[in-house]
Amino acid sequence: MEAFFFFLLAAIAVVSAILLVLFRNPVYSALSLVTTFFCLAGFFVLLDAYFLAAVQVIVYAGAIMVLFLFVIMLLNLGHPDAVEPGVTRYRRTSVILLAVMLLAEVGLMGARRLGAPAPEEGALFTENIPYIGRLLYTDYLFPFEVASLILLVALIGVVVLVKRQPEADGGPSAAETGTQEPA
Amino acid sequence: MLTDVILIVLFPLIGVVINGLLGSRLKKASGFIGTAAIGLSWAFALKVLVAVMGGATLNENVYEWIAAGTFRASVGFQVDALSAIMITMVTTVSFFIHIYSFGYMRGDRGFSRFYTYLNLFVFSMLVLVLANNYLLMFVGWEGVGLCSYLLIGFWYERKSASDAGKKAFIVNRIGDFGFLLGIFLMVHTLGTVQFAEVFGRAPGVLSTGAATAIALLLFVGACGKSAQFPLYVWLPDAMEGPTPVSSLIHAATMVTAGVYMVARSNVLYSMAPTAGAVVAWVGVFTALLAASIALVNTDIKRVLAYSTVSQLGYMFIGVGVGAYTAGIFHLFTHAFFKGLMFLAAGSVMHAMSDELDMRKMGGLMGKMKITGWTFLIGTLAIAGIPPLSGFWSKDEILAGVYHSHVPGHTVIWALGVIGAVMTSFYMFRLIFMTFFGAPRDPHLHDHAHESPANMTVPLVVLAAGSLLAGAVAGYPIGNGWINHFLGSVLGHTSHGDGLSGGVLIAISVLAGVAGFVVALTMHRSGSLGVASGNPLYRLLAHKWYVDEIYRALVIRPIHGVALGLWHVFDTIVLDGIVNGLGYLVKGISWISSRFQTGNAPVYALWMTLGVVVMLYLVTSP
Amino acid sequence: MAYAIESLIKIVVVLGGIMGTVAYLSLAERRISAFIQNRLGPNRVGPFGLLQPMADGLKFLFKEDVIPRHVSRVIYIAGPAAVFVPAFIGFAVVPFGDTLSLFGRTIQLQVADLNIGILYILAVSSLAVYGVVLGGWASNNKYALLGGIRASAQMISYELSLGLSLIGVLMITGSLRLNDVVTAQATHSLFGFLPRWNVFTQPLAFVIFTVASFAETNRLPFDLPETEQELVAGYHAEYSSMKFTMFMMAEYAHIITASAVIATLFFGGWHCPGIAPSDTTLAASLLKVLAFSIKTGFFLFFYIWMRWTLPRFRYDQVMRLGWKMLLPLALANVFVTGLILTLSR
Amino acid sequence: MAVPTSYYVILSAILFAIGVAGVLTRRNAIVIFMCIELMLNAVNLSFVAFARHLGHGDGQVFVFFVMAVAAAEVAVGLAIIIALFRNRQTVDVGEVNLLKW
Repeated sequence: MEAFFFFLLAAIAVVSAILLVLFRNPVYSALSLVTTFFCLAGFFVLLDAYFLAAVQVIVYAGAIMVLFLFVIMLLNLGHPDAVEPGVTRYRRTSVILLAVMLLAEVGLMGARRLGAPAPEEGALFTENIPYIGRLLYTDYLFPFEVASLILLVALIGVVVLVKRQPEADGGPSAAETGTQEPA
Repeated sequence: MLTDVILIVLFPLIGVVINGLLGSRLKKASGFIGTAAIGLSWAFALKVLVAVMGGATLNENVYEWIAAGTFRASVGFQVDALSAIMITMVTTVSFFIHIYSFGYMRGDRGFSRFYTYLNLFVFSMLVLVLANNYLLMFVGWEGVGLCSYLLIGFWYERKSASDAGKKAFIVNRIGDFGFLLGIFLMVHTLGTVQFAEVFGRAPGVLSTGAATAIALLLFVGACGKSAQFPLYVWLPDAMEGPTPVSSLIHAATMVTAGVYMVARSNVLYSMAPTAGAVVAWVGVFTALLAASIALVNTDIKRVLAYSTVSQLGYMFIGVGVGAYTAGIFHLFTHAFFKGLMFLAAGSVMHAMSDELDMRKMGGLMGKMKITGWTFLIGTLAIAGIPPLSGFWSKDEILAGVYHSHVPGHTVIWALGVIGAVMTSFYMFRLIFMTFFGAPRDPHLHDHAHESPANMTVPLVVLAAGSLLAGAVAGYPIGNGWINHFLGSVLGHTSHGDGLSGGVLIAISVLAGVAGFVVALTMHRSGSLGVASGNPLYRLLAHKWYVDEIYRALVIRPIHGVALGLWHVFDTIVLDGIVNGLGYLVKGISWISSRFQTGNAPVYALWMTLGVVVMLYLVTSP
Repeated sequence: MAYAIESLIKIVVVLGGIMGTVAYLSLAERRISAFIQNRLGPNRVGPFGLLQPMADGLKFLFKEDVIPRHVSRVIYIAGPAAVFVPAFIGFAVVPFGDTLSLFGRTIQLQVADLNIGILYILAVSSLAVYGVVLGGWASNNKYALLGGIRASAQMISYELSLGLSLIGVLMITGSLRLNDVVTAQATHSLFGFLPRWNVFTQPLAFVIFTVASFAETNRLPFDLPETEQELVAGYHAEYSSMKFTMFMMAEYAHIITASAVIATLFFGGWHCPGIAPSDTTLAASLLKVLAFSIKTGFFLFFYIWMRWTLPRFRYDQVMRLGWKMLLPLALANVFVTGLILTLSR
Repeated sequence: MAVPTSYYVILSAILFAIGVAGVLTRRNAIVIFMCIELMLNAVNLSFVAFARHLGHGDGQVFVFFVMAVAAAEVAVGLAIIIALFRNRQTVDVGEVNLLKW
């Protein structure tokens, strides 16, 4: 059963990942990537990581990819005739070579001595979510806090980066950008 | 006890922080803060002294400072009779000098800066005497050196003052270098800098040669700090600083650090008789040299400065011949009477519109009764007239020398007595020229007046100390309270054969009286302070040409070598290397800039290539 | 095998129920709108117009399915499906009743009792935006594109508040399983007489969640992606026939799921005051289902009611409400809840 | 039948390599960015696979952190792309060579 779903999902994931690279239109690329993410969520379910599966869908499919689509549409990059020029042949060849070598190396290294997984018992499998929660708030409390800080910094950084400078005369610009505080 | 000790050290530091950070806002209040800090410190020092008199001691580490391998250096404090005497002396004298400075420095632009430095100095000095290891002691040692430099050059707008500061600093560095080498040698041979461990291990581990080497290197440091030949030249120049500074640092406390250090290291010096002899001989030579210069000098503060150098020589004689108690006793009494005399000299200067030349003074006794009388008490004390304090301590040193086993100890004793005559003479000369006789400069004399109370009260207090401290602590000679008190740390001085105690006392008293008589005679004949064409006089007036000799032997050659290095080594070799490296880097970067296309995908390609290569290296067995 | 059949039956029942509700919700909306506007509404097809939904459906089915030439065909066709599916599958984890004892079997009245039920609802609701965004983009029409962009920004903004408001409920329950949420609400009482529904313990979370779910369903006053007056019809401007119907049905299905979730999370789900949670007789079980249906029905009415009560926000007001009001309030709610839980421990 | 962990690792490697190839060949900054996300997810997959292999939760916690950081990274990255687009009217990384100076 697991093997069946594994190969099914793996096939979809790899094909959609390849399509992500091949599509000329970024909207199609984004959709391929969403498909890959769903497959990964499926893998997480197969691997008993239900919590991560849900978070994968919420964060990646529900937020990050929507953000990508938002930006693509905002900049109108998905227009059918906004296709990008291809790359030179020698560049493509070298990249493919590199990718294959990387794949071989990583795959070999990872697959070397890994047989069947450990028997599925213990807190990780029986009560996955409370277990992860406890880990986060005990052993990983500090990284957890740091992660929240990173998110805060990113939030502020994005606002600073994207916010247009108000016009010099300061007249209608504030209202235009919607940054005016409520009176 | 430990808390008390920490508080003693901490109060001046708090004063430094407050005055240093807020000084410009506090203005006059910084004086109160600085004085209050020292006052509190003084109170706790007295408390500790009482405790130590009750037999308490302390040797405790507060904080581990350096831990490297087996070597440990800590911030720790040691309190015994010796350090108790020292902190009492330091805090007492500095407390009264803080009060005195209140009047003396009034209106100075750097008022709060002055108190900051002064507090920093007291802090460093207390660290120096309370440290329980050589390294922390060195911290205090450098701290007082720094404060000395800052305070000598306090009026840095004056070139002479800043030059004198630099001179003091550089000369002290030579001594400090020796001190440091001594510490290094100690670490190398004994592996520790803790007093207790050093003195515990030294007799079993150190050979006489090693002990001598360490002791001599430490003495080099002592020479610098305590202004002994040949490193004494900075002290007379240090009189460029404000008079309270001269009194506190360059008479009473800092310059005695060397004596304290030698006394503290008495175990090492006892193991190295040669080093002890060197100390004693350097001491007596310095004592005579400085006294001889003082004979003819006409600057009131410089006479006192040479006198200080000379008296420090006496202390080194004491510690050199093994009479450690006597040396420290003299240090103790000297702090009172020399501090007093400097303050009185400051009072005189104050009255005479900062005039220092004694040839323009005279007849001030009528105008400045308190200053005059207290100065006279100081003079009697230093001249060794019984029962004033100087008599007891100096006599103990001379007795100690006479009874010691140092090679040529009788010669040292004789020279010491001659020095005592000279001391008495130049001090009475100073008194006569300043306070008695007819006013030589009527204009200045008319404006002279007694100083305010906050300057005269410290004078009176210190005069009382000069009057009584010796008799209280030193009677009977060789068997007084101080001998017992310090005996626990420094050992008891042995007495041998030869002239009996009474005869020795009589000789040293006679020496003092002789100097007085000569001075009085010359005063009567009016020949005091008059230059003579006598070659000996000229030699003395030029301070034995020591500064000139140093200039010719040390400064000129160094200057020449430096010039040569600049023109040859620096411009050709060093600049060549530096410029060559520059061209090399420039060339390499020109080559590597070819890879810098600015195209991010290309960078990514290279990066990936690197990752692939590294992974290959990792994965291939 | 029996489990599979049971699940299949439940799926068919639930799907059928939702489809039926969708059909009659469209009629209800028209009738209630008419009532609020003091007019009659459709009442000619069948008694009280009850056959009107059939007539509408038939009409849409037989209309010509126009696919404009300038669209991206694949995504244009996939759009309605992408919006249709999440609207329906969200209901899968909602317990619409307690257990039902039938033919000697105890049947859980819930399609899937996931242990991450709340997360599942959040995940599914976050996917609903894809259909809107893709449909808007694929139409290759400025108004449609603007509708899509607006939808994506609005969804992301309100999803945060939606999720954060649930944290308080989660903290009280201590479980992500919706059945546990309902059981926790059913088994205790407040002050002896109030059922311990989360609406009483988490009133702020309820308000935030309701407002955010209005935004998530693109209903007035948050129907910015399809504003008739500004964007013609927004993301579905280029759609017609059955594809348009699918957008409409998805919207209603979305409302139904949202109402059911609100009822479950904040109003005790199938819990009916007066019926002991442990009572599993057939009558009690059916009563519980009825209680759930009434609660959900009230929120369906509430959705339609609000449509005619509140004016539409301006777009910057939508963003400001989401980021500057709801989000801080939701965070404050989490903080206060945590504080109270810690203090009362 | 349980799937051996090595299958997951190899799948992860394949996805990662595809991501690398995408980063290197594409010139649209947004697509490059998406490929980076793919690489991150490939790594996440092996994290989770190893977590199960070792029967320990650390791997899953790491994935959680990766997701948090990835969210922050995407926000900042897209903001940069928007800023870039405003200044140069392009998101083609081949035309952006300011790094040269």
